[in-house]
Amino acid sequence: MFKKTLNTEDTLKNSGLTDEEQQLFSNARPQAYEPYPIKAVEDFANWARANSLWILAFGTGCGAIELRPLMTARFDANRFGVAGRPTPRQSSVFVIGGYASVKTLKRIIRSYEQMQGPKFVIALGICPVNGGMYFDSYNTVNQFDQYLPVDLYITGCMPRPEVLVAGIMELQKKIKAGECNGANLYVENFDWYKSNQKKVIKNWDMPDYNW
Amino acid sequence: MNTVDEILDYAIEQEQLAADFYEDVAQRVETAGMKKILLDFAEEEKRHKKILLAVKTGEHELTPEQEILDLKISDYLVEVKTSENISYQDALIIAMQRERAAYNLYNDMAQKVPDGKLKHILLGLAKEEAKHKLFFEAEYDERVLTDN
Amino acid sequence: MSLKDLLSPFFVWQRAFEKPYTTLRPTLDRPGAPAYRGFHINITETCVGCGSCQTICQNNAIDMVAVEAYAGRAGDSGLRPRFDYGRCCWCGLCVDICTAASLRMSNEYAWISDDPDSFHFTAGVDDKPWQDNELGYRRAEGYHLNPPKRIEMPMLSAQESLKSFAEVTLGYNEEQAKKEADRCVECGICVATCPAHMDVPDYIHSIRDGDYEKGLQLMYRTNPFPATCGRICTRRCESVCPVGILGEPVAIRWLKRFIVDQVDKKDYQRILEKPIASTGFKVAIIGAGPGGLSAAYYLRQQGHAVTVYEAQATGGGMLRYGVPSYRLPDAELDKDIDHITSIGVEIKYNSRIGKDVMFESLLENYDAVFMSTGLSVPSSMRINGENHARVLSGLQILADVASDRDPGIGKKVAVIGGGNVAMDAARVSRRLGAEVTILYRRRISDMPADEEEIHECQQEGCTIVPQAIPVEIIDADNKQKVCIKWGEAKMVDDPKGGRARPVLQEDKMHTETYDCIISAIGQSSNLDYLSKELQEQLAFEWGKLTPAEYQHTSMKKVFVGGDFANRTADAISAIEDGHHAARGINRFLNPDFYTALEKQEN
Amino acid sequence: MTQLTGHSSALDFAQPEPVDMASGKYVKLWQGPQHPGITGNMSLELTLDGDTIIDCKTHVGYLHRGFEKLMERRSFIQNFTVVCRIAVPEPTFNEYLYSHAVEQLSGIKIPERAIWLRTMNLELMRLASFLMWIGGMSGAFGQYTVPNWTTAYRDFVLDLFEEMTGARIYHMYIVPGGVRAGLPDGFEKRARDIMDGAEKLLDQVERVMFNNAVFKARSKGLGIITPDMIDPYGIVGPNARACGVERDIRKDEPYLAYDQLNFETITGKDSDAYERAYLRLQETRQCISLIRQCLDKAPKDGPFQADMPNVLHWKIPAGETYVKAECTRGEYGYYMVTDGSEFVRRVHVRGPSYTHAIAVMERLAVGNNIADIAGLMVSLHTYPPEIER
Repeated sequence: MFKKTLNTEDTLKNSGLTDEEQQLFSNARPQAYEPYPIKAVEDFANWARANSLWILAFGTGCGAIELRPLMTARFDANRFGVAGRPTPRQSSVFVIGGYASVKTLKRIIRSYEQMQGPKFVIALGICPVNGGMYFDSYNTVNQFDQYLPVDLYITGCMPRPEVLVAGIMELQKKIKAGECNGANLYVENFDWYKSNQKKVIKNWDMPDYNW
Repeated sequence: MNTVDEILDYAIEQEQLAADFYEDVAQRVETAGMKKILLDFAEEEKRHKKILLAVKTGEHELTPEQEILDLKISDYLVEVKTSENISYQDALIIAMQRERAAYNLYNDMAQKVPDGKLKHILLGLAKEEAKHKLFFEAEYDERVLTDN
Repeated sequence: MSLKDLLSPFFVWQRAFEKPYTTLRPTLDRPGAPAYRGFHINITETCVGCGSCQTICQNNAIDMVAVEAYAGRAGDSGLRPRFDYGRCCWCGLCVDICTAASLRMSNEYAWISDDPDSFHFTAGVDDKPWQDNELGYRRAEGYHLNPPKRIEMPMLSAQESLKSFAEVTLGYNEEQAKKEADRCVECGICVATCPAHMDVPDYIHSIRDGDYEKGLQLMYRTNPFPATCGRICTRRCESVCPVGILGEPVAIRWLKRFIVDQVDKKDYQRILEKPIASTGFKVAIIGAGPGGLSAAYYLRQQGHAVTVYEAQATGGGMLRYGVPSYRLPDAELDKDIDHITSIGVEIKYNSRIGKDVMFESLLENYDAVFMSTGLSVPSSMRINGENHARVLSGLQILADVASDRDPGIGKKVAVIGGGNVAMDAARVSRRLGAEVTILYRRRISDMPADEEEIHECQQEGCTIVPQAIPVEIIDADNKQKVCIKWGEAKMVDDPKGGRARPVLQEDKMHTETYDCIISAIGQSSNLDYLSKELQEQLAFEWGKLTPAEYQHTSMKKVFVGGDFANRTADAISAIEDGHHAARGINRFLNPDFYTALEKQEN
Repeated sequence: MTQLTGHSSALDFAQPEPVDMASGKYVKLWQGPQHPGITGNMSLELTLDGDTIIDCKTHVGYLHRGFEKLMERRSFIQNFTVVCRIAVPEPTFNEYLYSHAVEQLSGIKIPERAIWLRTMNLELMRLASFLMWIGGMSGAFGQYTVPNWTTAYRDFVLDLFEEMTGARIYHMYIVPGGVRAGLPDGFEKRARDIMDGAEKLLDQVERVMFNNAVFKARSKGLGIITPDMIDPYGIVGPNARACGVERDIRKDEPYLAYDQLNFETITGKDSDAYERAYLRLQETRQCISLIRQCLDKAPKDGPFQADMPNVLHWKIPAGETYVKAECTRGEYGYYMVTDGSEFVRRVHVRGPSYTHAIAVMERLAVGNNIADIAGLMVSLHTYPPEIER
């Protein structure tokens, strides 16, 4: 079995796991993304990132319904460098498709944490903004940015593919300008995010951070 | 009264007399509210006088061609005597009838003089009085004839 | 599996030569459909802030926020909807329910932001590009979420009603009342508009619940004349009811009447609040009209000893002597007055101030005096011949009929005026068997009388001659008859935007002979019971005065209210004056106690 | 390993033999919720022997929003905006059934024009839903051309919706009391054009998809539903019809204007993935015909909404009702109880996905290759948001 990797000083508790499972996961804290020291190189990297936005194929809510038209012939998002990927390890954009139920939120967090940095989150629809349709439901979270950093909100119910395209372009603009630092925000406010997450996810049987 | 200036002087004097009249009545009425209204009327006459003074110096043009609406309210009302306890309605009737009399005077005079500057001025004064009459008649229409 | 199965997939290549589906510039080329439900547009000028959109929004996406530009407008709550696009689901129910049809949707759908707190929008106030969008969702013609038409009031037919002085309106039955009550959107704009600030939405709610006793309690909090007001109120509430912007306003007055009709008079004592313990203060009230009795009721509720002085033989003032019984049956008025007396208000009838009792003695003997003597002197036309014996006043005729005296009007009468008194005089004359012509100097649409009354008046066979200016009354050959000369008027618009003015056309004069002419062009107050000094001291101006806060006059003990102390001169304003004066008198009599009480209430 | 052969095994609800996981012979694999081969947000817990599935458990709850509870605290008019969110790709059936239940309980009769507009709306929805489903089916077997065609073409149908109702996905058009608007100008012509195009497209799809050797090889014989499974498992809709069971609410208990429309129930012989897909293709064609009939027969004018009370305080007399309609996946039902107040006492939504995705899926998955699980799932046509509401 794997050896427990010990970080230098500040380590995660992974307290949701059994002793046996603790062996399976790292307890190292996530690290913020450091831009390249040379600005031109960083700019080039941002340009490249902006033009190859790979979306994690995880339809978390109703929003997924408009991703199909977006990715197929009519709106053909591939021409903007957008592609769907089956696994978090290959993806750079997480599209929160509307509401997140508590059970899904847990999977969203795991998937998000597994994504390689720099990574970006787009939230579709009204529900992640302020609860939307399910603001009084017992099983959905209302303000999504309490649990994960969101780089861009696209309001609508559902947001049409056209506005998704517009949103992707906006995201590209932001990435190129180097303004998308949601992932770093997550690292910086890690404890705050974790405590919020744990407030709603009662059966926290997963490592504190997956990578 | 053959010259323009004479006519204007007369008209100005008439306005002053009217103002004096209202002030005089105001002295005699019993209620403070009515006093205030009559003094307001006097102020209105003084304003008319100022306009005429401006006409005399040439700062203001009379407009005999202007069409002034005649509501013909005062024409059919009974005459009101000034007394100690006149009402607002009475005061308005007095004012309207005074203005109408003035209008008729200038108009009649204008009919008697040949065309020219003088006639122009007389007609202009008549119109000016018609305006004043309209002011009071409109007030009467608005305030007194509410249900009617 | 066949060869065909292997080859047919290659037919996809056929499509390579067809027009592609792809939209070239998706963000630019594809606006929403003409009826798309995008971001909201609100014509803030038309909006009255009724808040129906907020009520119907299932996501709490709409907040009514105060917008300064619209504060204090009549019939307008001063609030405007603010949309939260972190909640809105674009269902458009708000557009469908909007009473003023001011709310609509644009076909704009794009709003991208990195700040989740930024998705707020006060339509018509915040500057957004879709504000002037011509396209977008509108409520379809013929689509309603609230019935636009009110329930018809059952009424006597015109023929039937002419036969007697029986009440013309028959009142809703329970089903009709519930249906009508259902139309209320509970915005409360009526509450703000009602001079007495009656709690209209709540008592309408009590009708829906079938709890009429609660309805009566709610009404008595602000108005001790519900039976009366349920019949003859000038109902400014209905004129601002937002349901009336596109349809017909909720029949608030008839609903009020319905509640009163449901509760028997003998139950009043049980249902309504009783006066609190005696305070030992004595208040005198002059005039047992709506103003005086309203003050009496609320003062008595507070435990003061109240004595009302009334010159006539019965109470009610103008309600009894000015409103004919086919509009307000005496029994209904008595229902209100009897409850007021039943809680211990003492009314001294046939006691005219200035004659039977002196005003000065009231000042001496009572802790406070409330005056509400109304407008009882008919105005005069000031035209020649007006003093003719056959020129009668409308008020006099109504009073005669109310007291069962024959006014002696004859068979053919002319009524001059366009107010409610003129209409009443005309309809009373019709009931007395006369043929009635109404002469009014402006257009029918300018008449100050209630639209309903004008309509009913016409129904009952009165001829209304609009734009007719009486110029002279002439003796007729017969002493029992009288001639009136009147001229046709043409309406001239006021260049300053006021109402159009009638101008007499001297070439179009008519002379007609009548048995009598009823002049009903307005009335003024009779203040003979006050000495000149007192009138001066109270600052009466041509029979009217404007009281200070809490209906207080410049005299320490004296409060006023009713027609001679307000601009609107209707029953409901008088009632509020009375109620307000009662509050004022309470504060005046016992300042510490009542300010504390009010603080507690707020 | 259970083989589904014959009558007795189909009704055999016994738990499969427990497998000895510690032996190392078996692998437990979670497919989903984050997985491209899953229709929507749900997951399958698979036990594998090599690449053969020996046990399948469906896990749901990722999309639960508590609709039935949410509805209990919204007024009758507000609820119709909520219910359409229950089944994302097919919202209008919810709108219709909810409205229908409310109308039944409150005794509202909707006008003729509303009946036709509703029918047309539902058929358009069926068409859009099937078009997307065909894409999904094809995609699940690794072919990405057909999804590009049909999903894009579905968008044209959505354009029609946008014109007719004002929205693309959540139309909120069928409202208690009728519908919200008539048809816009020129709608009929555009609708007919799109129907013509759809017909042509379906011919092409049939050619390249259903005559595709790979598709045939993989889908034939996959997940066979036998007639004796129908009732015990509560299988409805095309899944049932594909094995010859003639069961279609539109025919059996006609609602709306279906008794005035000319169509036959389509049935298949043996319900495997291919047969079910082919049946749906034919039903898609039938849809087009029904929409055309609606366009022909729908009244052009007249009221489209019944007289309504003030919806702000709309109370409905106490009562209960069950209403149903045939959606693309079969019987969709609403059970509603009212207690005379302004709110509904209880609503239960019965979506066909529930049985199909849980009991049937768990049964059919066993014995199949792991690569076919996505195709099998799509062939059952299930919507996770509808399972859990």
